Amino acid sequence: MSPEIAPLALHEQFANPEQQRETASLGMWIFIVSEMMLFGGLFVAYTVYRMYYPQAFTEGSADMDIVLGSVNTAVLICSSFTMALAVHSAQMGSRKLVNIFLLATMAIGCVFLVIKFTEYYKHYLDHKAPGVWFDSAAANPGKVELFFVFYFIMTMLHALHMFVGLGLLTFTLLRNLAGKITAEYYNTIEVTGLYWHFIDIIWVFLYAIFYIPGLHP
Amino acid sequence: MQAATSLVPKNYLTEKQGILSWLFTTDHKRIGILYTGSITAFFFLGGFFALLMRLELLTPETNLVQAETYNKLFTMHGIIMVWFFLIPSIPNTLGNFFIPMAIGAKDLAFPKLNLLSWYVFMLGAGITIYALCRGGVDTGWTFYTPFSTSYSTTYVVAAAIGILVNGFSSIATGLNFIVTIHKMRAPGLTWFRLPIFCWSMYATSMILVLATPVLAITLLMVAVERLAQVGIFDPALGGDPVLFQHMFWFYSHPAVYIMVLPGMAVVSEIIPAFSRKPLFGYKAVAFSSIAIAVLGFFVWGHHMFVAGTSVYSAMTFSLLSYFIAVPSAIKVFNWTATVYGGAVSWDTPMLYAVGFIGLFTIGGMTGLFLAALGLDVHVTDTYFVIAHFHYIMVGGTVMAYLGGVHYWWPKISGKMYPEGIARLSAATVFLGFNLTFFPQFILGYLGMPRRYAAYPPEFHMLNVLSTAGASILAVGYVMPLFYLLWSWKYGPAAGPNPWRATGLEWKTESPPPKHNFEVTPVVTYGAYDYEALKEELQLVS
Amino acid sequence: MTPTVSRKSYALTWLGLLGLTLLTTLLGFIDMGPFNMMAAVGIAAVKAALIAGIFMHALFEGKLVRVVIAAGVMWFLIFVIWTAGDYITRGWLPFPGK
Amino acid sequence: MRSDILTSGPASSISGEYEWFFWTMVIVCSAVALLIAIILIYSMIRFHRKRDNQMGSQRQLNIPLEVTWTVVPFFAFMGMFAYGSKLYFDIERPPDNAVPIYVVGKQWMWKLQHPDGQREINELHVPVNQPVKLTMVSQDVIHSFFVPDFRIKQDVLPGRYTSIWFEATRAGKYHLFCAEYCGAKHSGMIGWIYAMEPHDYQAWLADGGAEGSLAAQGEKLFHQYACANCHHFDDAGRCPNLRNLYGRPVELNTGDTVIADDSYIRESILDPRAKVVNGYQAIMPTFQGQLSEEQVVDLISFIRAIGPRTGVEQHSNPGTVPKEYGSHKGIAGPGSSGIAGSKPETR
Repeated sequence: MSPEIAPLALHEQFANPEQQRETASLGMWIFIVSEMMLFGGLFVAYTVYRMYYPQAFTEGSADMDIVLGSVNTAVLICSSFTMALAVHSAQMGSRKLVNIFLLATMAIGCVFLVIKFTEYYKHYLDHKAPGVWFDSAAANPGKVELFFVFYFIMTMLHALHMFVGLGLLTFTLLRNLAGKITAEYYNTIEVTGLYWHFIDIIWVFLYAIFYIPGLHP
Repeated sequence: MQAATSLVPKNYLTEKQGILSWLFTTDHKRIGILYTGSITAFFFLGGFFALLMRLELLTPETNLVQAETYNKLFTMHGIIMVWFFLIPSIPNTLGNFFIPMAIGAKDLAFPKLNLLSWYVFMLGAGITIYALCRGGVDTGWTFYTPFSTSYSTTYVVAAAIGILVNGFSSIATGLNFIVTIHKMRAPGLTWFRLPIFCWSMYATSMILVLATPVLAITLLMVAVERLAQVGIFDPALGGDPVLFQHMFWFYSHPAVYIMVLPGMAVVSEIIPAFSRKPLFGYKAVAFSSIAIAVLGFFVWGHHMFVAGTSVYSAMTFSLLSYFIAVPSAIKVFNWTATVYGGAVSWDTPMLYAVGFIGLFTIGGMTGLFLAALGLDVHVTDTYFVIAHFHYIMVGGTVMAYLGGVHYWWPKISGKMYPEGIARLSAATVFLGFNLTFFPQFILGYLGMPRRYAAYPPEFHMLNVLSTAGASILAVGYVMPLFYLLWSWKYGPAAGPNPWRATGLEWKTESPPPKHNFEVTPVVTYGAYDYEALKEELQLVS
Repeated sequence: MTPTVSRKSYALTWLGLLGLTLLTTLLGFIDMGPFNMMAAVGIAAVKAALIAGIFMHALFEGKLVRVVIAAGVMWFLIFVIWTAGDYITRGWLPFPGK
Repeated sequence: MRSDILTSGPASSISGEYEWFFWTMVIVCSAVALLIAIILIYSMIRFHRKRDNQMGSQRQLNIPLEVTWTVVPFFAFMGMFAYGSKLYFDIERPPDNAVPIYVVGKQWMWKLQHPDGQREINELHVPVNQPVKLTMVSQDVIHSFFVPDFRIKQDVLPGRYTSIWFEATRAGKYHLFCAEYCGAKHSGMIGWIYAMEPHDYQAWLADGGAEGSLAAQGEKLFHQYACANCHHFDDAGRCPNLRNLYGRPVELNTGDTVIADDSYIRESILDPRAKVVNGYQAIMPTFQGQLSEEQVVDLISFIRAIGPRTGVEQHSNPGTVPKEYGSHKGIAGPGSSGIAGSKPETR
């Protein structure tokens, strides 16, 4: 069995590959819904505190660097794009293209994380990291700190999901190099794609609630 | 060795031997047994804490243990019973074992994920046991802030992380069940031919997947607040403690349906089997399970009627809590209608199931008291609430769990349990349970608050009754441990279908082979269709 | 295995997403009072729908996947509406502190 | 308390109504539960399996029956909901002539303050047939003020006021419990409510060592903390005039109008920038951490004393002003129950 025509990895409990593909993508979609509720809890808490302290949250958001934020959003959208192309190439069966796009996705993902951590460091430098390091000249420092508490928790949880995503992408790359991903059986990359696109969706909402409110006075 | 194995029948137990074959199995049946072992251990650990609490409450003063220790006892009793026994009890044991068999599949959709779920469960349990050994937690299983974030000096972060990790094991199981029931049913097994066991397990899995993440994020925020000294829920630093209650109960009320729906699932299997009669109002019972799962997410505010939420939201939650009472009532009426006119046997599973119906009815009706805004003001946070949820959790889920274990014991172990002593233990459990918890309704009405290590002397007599009941209940629970394990070794062999029931799981041998069915069955009849299976089961109407 | 979505639609979606990001940022500079937040979250929702629909093939999957996605969105909305509803309706009825 | 509730009548104005509803529910629910139990046991005996291969009847559907036991419970539950809400309104809505008493819950004790100065620990003496409104706040964790005989309970939150009222109708000594778990001595945070006949109450008042009413204490603090420097009692000063403020609507700079009730004043003392009065600058420093809860209560009593002569205390809704949607109840930190208290200045 040369690696070219990899054995159809049909697990024993499935009747046919179509059923196995649908099961895999349904399973990942249900996991994505549970992740939506995970981030949902944080969005609800943010909404309640934003209703209570609109000025403080606007002040906090004004300290965010909109340039880095929007660049980061564009970066993540590009990585989503390359991920989609990777899945598309897998469906077409051209393994070389899959490798290229997977590497591109991972590279752009790392760019996102680098930008993200420079932002964290910048906040740390001007005393905006919540907890002991926080002090702000704002009139009500407690509530501005609350904004940064949510900013740090939500974006760090998102960054954690990025690291998991990078791990998944590496695993997919290795399977592709081993010839396990073919036009007939490409579950692994499709599921990884779903996960990666979901992380992009979460960032789209994080960008909207953290960077945008502080733009206007 | 070769000669020996040819004598021993090929089934999932004798497929591969040795500890490694158990620790790295992806067979849903073995993972079900692994879970049964773990949760039985936790059940007796939590039960031990409960006994210590009842012994302490024997006298109005705190003389057996100090108040601080009592606080840790009721907290660990709560945490262990809720997350490490009740939630995994029926889904992860009987559900894991029988969902694939009931739908005619070889295994769950994601067998490796199923094994990962058990390891994540044990990891979460390990972290929580670490918190217990380092002195336990004294915040109550509800972790109310700002006490849990700013004033408690115990291992709250360790317990929170342990429960958070346990949450991911629940999500994995829920996800597995939903995909399996959707995608891996045997040919001919349409949704309305599915046994109610699968409907209720499907409803439970919906809640598991949708609610557990909110618990994970809430406990993560408590842990972050304790570690980074930030004020998410602490008013002194700008937070709002009532928001924590919203987020906690958004998970915890659906969680109580995660605990009781599987109980209903098992009872909906036992009642038709031992009445030799199809379940009355199949569609009504099936859709009421889904209705409970969906409505369960709209009612969490009834835990917070006196917590300071707005009157409008309190009224909305009270109204919706009454909406969700309707499906539970429908189920009880349909079970009763099933027993009426059947050929009813008094075997142990049936005793447990009928006990479930009776106690769940009392539990549900006292829920009507708690959902009424005016009544709740007086009885919330008292022993009335303790009795209410123990009637549903212990009177309901634990009896249904024991009933289910006895009902499917022949299929799991291939052996019959001793009927006589089993009925005696069922009667002991029923008697001990009522003696423990009915006096607590009266205590609650008279105003004894919950979580009190010491209480005024006028509540003394009822507490003595309750402690007496608890000791009888303890005996009732220990008995099955012995005679079931005894029957695993020395019990008489049980044929494929000792109860002549109609489920697909009874069509294969006991204990079943590794892939459940030699040839995947084709289903051509309804869920509990005795008429169609009359000849096969040699029944005479 | 014919690919579910052509490369061209992926490219168009990509450009659309970048455009919407620019739009959100520009809209952010205009002070529209409460509508700012609504606009930001609204556009984010459109972008999310684009990503889910095209990049994640949600539009080409079976009915079941779409029900699962709808359930996720609805359950989050239940959580937001009932929790924020409590905070909004405080003080509406003549009960002090409720 | 044990059996005398049934023999000598209700102890508070609402507990009579409570008993009726409670026992009606008990009777209705027990009847239905008994009915189900009887059917179950009857079926278990009457249809006991005779032969091992016996089958039951195969009747499994009866649509009219299903509809009845769906619709009938539904309407019964709606009745319970309706009456439950009515009872809740009676329990939660204080009459206007209620005597204001301030309660401060602290880890494991209750501190109660009467308007004319008496301060009590874990005890409360009230005259019979006189409504009493308790405005409560906690200094640390969440407690819950629970008097079983009066059928009242209300969580006491740190950071904002919550309130409950009762009217004792029978003289006696009643238990006071903390019903929300609050730490090691949660079971020790108990006390007594003494409902006394008027003449006993006067006797108790006479020998109560009150060193001046709360308002007097408040006035002392008003000068001690230099509030008087800004808050002159004319409209000329840089700060809002506090005379005749209590119970009046106040126009904020956000365009919303809130009622100057206890919660608003407490929040304006501890977190002045939360609600700035229209036409004034936000220059008031926060007193969070400098004033104890009791001192805040004294200041509020002082402002109440210099309030309008009629002394009619309005709650958080303006009542008279038509209630348009959200227009004057600023969602952000609603007056009556916003999250007060910001980070103490001295980090």
